[in-house]
Amino acid sequence: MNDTRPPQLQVRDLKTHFFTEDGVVRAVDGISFVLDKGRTLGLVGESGCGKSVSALSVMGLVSPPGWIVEGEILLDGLDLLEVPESGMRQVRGNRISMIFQEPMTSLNPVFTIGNQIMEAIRVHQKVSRNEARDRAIEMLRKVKIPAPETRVDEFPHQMSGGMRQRVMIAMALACGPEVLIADEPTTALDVTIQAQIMELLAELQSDLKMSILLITHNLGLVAEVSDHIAVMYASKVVEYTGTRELFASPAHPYTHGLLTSVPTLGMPRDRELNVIPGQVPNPLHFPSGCKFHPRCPLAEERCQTEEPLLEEVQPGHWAACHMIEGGSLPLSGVNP
Amino acid sequence: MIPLHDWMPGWGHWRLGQRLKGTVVAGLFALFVLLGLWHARTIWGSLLHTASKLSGAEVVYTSRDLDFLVTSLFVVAMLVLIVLFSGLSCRRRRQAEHLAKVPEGQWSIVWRQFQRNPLAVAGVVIILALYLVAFLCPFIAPYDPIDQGDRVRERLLPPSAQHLLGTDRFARDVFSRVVYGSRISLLVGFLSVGIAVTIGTIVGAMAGFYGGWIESLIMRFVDMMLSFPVLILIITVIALWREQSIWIIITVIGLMSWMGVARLVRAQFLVLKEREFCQAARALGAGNSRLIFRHLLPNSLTPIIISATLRVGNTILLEAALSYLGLGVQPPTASWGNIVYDTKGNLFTEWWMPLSAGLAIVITVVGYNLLGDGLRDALDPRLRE
Amino acid sequence: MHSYIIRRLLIAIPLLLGLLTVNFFLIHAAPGDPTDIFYNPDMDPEARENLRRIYGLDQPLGVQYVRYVRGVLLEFEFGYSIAKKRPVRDEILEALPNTLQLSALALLIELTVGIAIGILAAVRQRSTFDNLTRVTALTFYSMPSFYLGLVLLFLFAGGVSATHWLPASGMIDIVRHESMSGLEKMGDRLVHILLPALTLGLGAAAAISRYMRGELLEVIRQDYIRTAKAKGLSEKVVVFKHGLRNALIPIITIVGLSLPVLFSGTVIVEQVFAWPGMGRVAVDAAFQRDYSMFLAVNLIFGTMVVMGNLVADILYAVVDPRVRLS
Amino acid sequence: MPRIARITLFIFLLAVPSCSSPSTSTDSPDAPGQRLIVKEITPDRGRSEERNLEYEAQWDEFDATPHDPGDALVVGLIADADSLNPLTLETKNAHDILDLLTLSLTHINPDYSSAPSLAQSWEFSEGHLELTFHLRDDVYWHDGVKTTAHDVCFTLRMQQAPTTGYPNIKDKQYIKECIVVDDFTARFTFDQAYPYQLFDVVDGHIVPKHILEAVPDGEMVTAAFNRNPIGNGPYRFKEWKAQQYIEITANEDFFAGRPPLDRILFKVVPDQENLVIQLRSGQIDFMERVPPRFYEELSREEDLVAHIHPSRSYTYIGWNLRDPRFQSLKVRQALTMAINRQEIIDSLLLEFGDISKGPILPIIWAYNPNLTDFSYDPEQARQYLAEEGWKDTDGDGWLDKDGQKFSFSLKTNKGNQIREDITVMVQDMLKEVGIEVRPNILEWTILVNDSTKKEFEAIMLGWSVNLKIDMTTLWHSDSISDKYNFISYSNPEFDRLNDQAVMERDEEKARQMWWQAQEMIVKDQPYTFLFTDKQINFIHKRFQSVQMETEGWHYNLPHWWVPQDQQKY
Repeated sequence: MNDTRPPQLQVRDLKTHFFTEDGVVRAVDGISFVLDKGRTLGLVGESGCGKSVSALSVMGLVSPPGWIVEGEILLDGLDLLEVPESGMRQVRGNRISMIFQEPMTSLNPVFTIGNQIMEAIRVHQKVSRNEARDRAIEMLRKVKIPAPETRVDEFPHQMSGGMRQRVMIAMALACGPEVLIADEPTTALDVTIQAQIMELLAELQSDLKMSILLITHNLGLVAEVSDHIAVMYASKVVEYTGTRELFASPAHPYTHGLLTSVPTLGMPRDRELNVIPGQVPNPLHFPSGCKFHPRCPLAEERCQTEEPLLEEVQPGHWAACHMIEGGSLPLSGVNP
Repeated sequence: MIPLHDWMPGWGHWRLGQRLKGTVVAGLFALFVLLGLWHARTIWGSLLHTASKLSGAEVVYTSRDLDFLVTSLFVVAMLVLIVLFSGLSCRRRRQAEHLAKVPEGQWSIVWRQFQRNPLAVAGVVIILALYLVAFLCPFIAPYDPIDQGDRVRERLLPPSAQHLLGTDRFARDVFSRVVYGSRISLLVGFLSVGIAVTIGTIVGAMAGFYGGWIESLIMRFVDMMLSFPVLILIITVIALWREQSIWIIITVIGLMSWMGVARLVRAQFLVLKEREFCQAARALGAGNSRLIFRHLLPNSLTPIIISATLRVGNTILLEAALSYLGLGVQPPTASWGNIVYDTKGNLFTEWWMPLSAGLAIVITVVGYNLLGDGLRDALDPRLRE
Repeated sequence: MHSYIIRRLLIAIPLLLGLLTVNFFLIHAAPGDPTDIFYNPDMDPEARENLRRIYGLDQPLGVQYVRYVRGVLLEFEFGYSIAKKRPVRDEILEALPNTLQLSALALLIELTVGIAIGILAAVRQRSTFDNLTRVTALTFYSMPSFYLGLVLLFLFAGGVSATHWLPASGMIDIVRHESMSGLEKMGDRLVHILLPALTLGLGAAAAISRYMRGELLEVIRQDYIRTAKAKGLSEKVVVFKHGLRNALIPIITIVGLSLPVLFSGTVIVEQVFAWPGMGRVAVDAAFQRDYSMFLAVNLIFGTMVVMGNLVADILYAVVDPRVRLS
Repeated sequence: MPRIARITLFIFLLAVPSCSSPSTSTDSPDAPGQRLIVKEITPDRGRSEERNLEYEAQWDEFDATPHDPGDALVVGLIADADSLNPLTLETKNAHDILDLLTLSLTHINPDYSSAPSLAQSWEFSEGHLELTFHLRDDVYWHDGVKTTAHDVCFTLRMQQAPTTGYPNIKDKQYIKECIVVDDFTARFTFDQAYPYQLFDVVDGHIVPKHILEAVPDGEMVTAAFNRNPIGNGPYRFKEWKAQQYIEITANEDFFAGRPPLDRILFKVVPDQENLVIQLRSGQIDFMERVPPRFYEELSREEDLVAHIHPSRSYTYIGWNLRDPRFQSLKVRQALTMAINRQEIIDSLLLEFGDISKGPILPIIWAYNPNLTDFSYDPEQARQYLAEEGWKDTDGDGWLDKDGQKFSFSLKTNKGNQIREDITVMVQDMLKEVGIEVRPNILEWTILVNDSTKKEFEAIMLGWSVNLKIDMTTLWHSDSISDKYNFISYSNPEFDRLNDQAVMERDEEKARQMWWQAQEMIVKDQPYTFLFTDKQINFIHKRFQSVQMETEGWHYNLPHWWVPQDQQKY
């Protein structure tokens, strides 16, 4: 995957802060990543590290007390942060759409699914009800919902979780967006369904030629589908590179920790899973310096004072850590 | 050993940085001191009077004298209590500081939530003020509310320094009546809600806990009672039964308004019964009573408290409505309801009489509703933003 | 759907029987005899017995009860009113429509005003408008209806000045209504019903607005609202299509439950504005210990409440598919 | 007016008794633009059987002169009527309306003498045992049928039948029968001669036989006729909307000619303040028995004219003589002396009333002007009580006797503001002498129940004094078992005197006996007689030749008229 493609979506130094009564929560604190056309970027991290907020920021759906304080979000070179709300409405659901973690609650219980899909279509395209309806049915067929002609008139609560997620996808793709943001699309579903949904997404991606920003905490998942991975920790991207590269030689101790904490097949039984000590820092008062240092096995004083920047440690491989010499960690060798 | 400055109301808290608390305590203390000074002679007098009465002297000692005695004692007691409170709470505070930081309990969280809501605080202030007034009636009201002046020359006087709200057609001081009215209205509100909540809780608990036919029986009955317009039911009962003492009214209102609570409690029980801690308690072989009183009731308390608070307001309105129909508290006792009823004839000329009593009602009910809303927002995490 | 309605209807029947029974015995438990209203020394004992016979008071209570229930259920027959000297049915049939008119308009005010304000307050949460309306709503909500009535009466119906903008009582201009054209008649009705309906409606509206605000704020926090936004819908569409529909569902139940309060209100309001409805019949009946009349009134009110709730439940099922099909 | 009508009136409708202010000046009734008309007491000639031709002349003269027809009168009523059937009605409102719908044999003059109405003339036979009426032959029921002697006798039959439930059945007890001599001559016969034979006969309205004979025995109370009556009077019944209004319209073919006013509407408004508002703002034209507290307010209104006249009623507190405390004469007198009646009048009736000393009012021929009065004297009262052993021994401010605190409940009926107010004032006054009063304001039916069962300590009510002077029902020991002597007053001497007086036909002799009787009662003070009030009525100034009498505000309503240019409706 060394062939490069033009970037579809570029995020530069994005900062989204929440101004709460208890203080400023820096939910996203200057992250950057690039999503190439037709590719899939995995945004990985523990829950509460700011993945979802980043996604919402891209959609322009951050609601008070949250504000995007600085940064750029370039969609095909168009900076979305400059676009007025009215313009953003043209983008949402049309050029960028999103599917959410909770298929159970993400559909409006009082409207038929057909109705909700058609709504998505008719906001952005001048089509008659009937055409819209046909499109909706077609979409439902695309997402492999049996008997779409009848299903189209059912209500969300008549469908299983998996089905609803498919409906969500149908709704999101109804206008053939360039970018699909999938926020933990399968977390709420059981494993077999998960696989189906991911397959479906992959298929649709290839025939709709869209780029996917896959947000998840599940390394296994990204490993399968994404081309690049950005690892987030405490509101920042700590490592960003190609998938194979990341799994082969994780540069950041946190990534390393993540990888080794996941059991993999063919891993010697006697080797115990290593667990990252401590817990995710409270966004209200992050630790000084490198936010990971309290949990980092290699931390020095330097880590406690100055914050490391995201640097290209190898061509196409960025990481933010003081301890990296020559692109690899002193504790390499225990590679999984 | 508690340092002297801690005993000084407010001062101790200030030094511990509890500014608000300190100010409030100090304010209250000052208030009572002033009252005490203002009525020093009354207090002293009533004490002497009582003493001489006890010593078996031939003096007239009426219920009003008793009222004065109680109030005097109340003021004195409050002074002492405030001092004690400030001293002790300061000590507790210091000890707490020495100990390791303990995670704050649910109630203190609630309290913080509550404080954030100015309206709710306003509610508390109103209610407290009212109860204070109710307790201090004899000291606040310049006259005996049922004492009639010169019925020919002093009737229907306009507001003046002597009579803040003028006098009614019996030459009674309207301001005093409004002040004393607070007692009735608050009493009615408090007691009948008490009755309603007690009955409602018991019935609801039974329904929710035992379920089965008991439940369906009870709930059908509740539905039935709920489909009577309460006011109509009450006027019947009161109109049909001869006596009309305030106690009857309180009881009737109580007996007619427990259904809401019952539903609430039942719903709570149904939910809680399925919760893990209850299952666990069951598994550990806890008896029904233990289950109900140690586990279910305490956990259903929140909604009960909220609805009770909101209910008090309605009850006060109900009493007013009854009074308007002439079925409320009987003359000469003053309740806000019957002051309005009594003086609505003066609407064109002495409009301030019905107005003042009416406003008293409105303010009180608003107070209770604000309090209720505040409690709900604070206690119900769902609504926290 | 149908089975659902039928089920609810079946529940209603024992409910009504219960109503009937409870207030029958409630009244007969009270001291005094309804024929007392004829009390006069010249009255011949024989005449009094005759009365007791006419009203069936000479029968044992049980018999009276059975008779009564049969009468009500089989031929909608409530017996004779002692005080009004006419069949209770006639009196009811005369008063009921008036009360229904009044309550209907009051309900209309309650819903329109209440919901409108609730929405505005919710979308402008924490704005001055929000706080203002919240306080006003609370004030109205906390005001005794007779008090509000007196104030309105005083302000608009000739209290302050000898000139009056709105009539102080009744439902029609009794002198002129004959010479009026159909349109004028309607206008006349309207000006007469306005004050009582407002008195009755505003308090309730305040309550509704409070609920509406809460519900809407609750709904706006839901995931599907986020979804709707993600589709690129405008704020308006999101709030009014996706938010409102969901927020209204609980309101329906609340309105249903508030019916008894509404009817209780008519008692006072009809007294203040001399509106010739059930509320006044109720008060008279209670005061004159007019057994048969009173029983009927309570039963009618009870029935209206039960029916009202039934309608509410059905509406609920209509707007909320989740209920409909369970 | 039937007695019961008066009494129910007093208890139900008299939300506030009204009274006339002597302070305001009175000019002659005809002065233009005059805003206050005060009727002085007219001597009561009710007992005499002679006709008063003066009044009759007035009527005839009016009927002769033409007046502008048209316009409507809107009367404000505090309560709806109960029935418009002469045989069953019980409320005063109903009675007033019926006076306009249906004729009696005679109609009552302001001095309570009888004037021709349905009957042109009447005469007694020798021995005074037969009374013959000659009816007009030009009186028609509103359905076109002629009114005849058959109707007259049918009416009596119905009135006397117990199952009809006619409220004043007792007034008819001495009448033997009614004989139809011919279509327009009816003869009433008696077993004995006594005063008020004429009164007993003419009391009550005539009912149409051809309609009511269809009503089965005992069903009269609920007959459909109760709510859509057919009369033969100057006005015909048009419409009755329960709790809203009753409308009657001019009877075009009334024998005395069509009354000027086209329509009269009785508008029901159950709220005192609302009524006053409507009176001020012209939504109603007339209000009877305006509460005194509104008098000043309303007298400022340019468009209103006040008519004030004495009433025939008095208010009292009755002491239950079965209660040992009240059996003591001294205590009863003390109670009266401890109550400042003048102050009650001054502050509640605002001078629109006078202290009543005894059971017979000044406007009645038998009134005894020189009765001893127990005027306000708390000192004397305390002394009397002390003499009877009531002292404050435990110093709680209340009198007590062998450990018993002197405390009693004072019962009265709801819906009568003045009475509710009096309980409050009396409570305060008796507190002065150390007696506790517990006001107990009850629904009418319940109060009546208690009084009948004699379950009360003290009770405040009002009597409206009948045209007939007969103290039996209230004071005779035989009536203790009956309902009205609920205080159980018993005085053999009085009984004897009363029985004679009732049957004494010589007016002078009778007067002497009644004077004695009054003295006895006043001496015994079984009641504390409080006051007799005057009645305030307000009417819009456009109505002409309005004359209101104690006997009824509508006394000459068929004569009222409005000049063309002032007509409103």
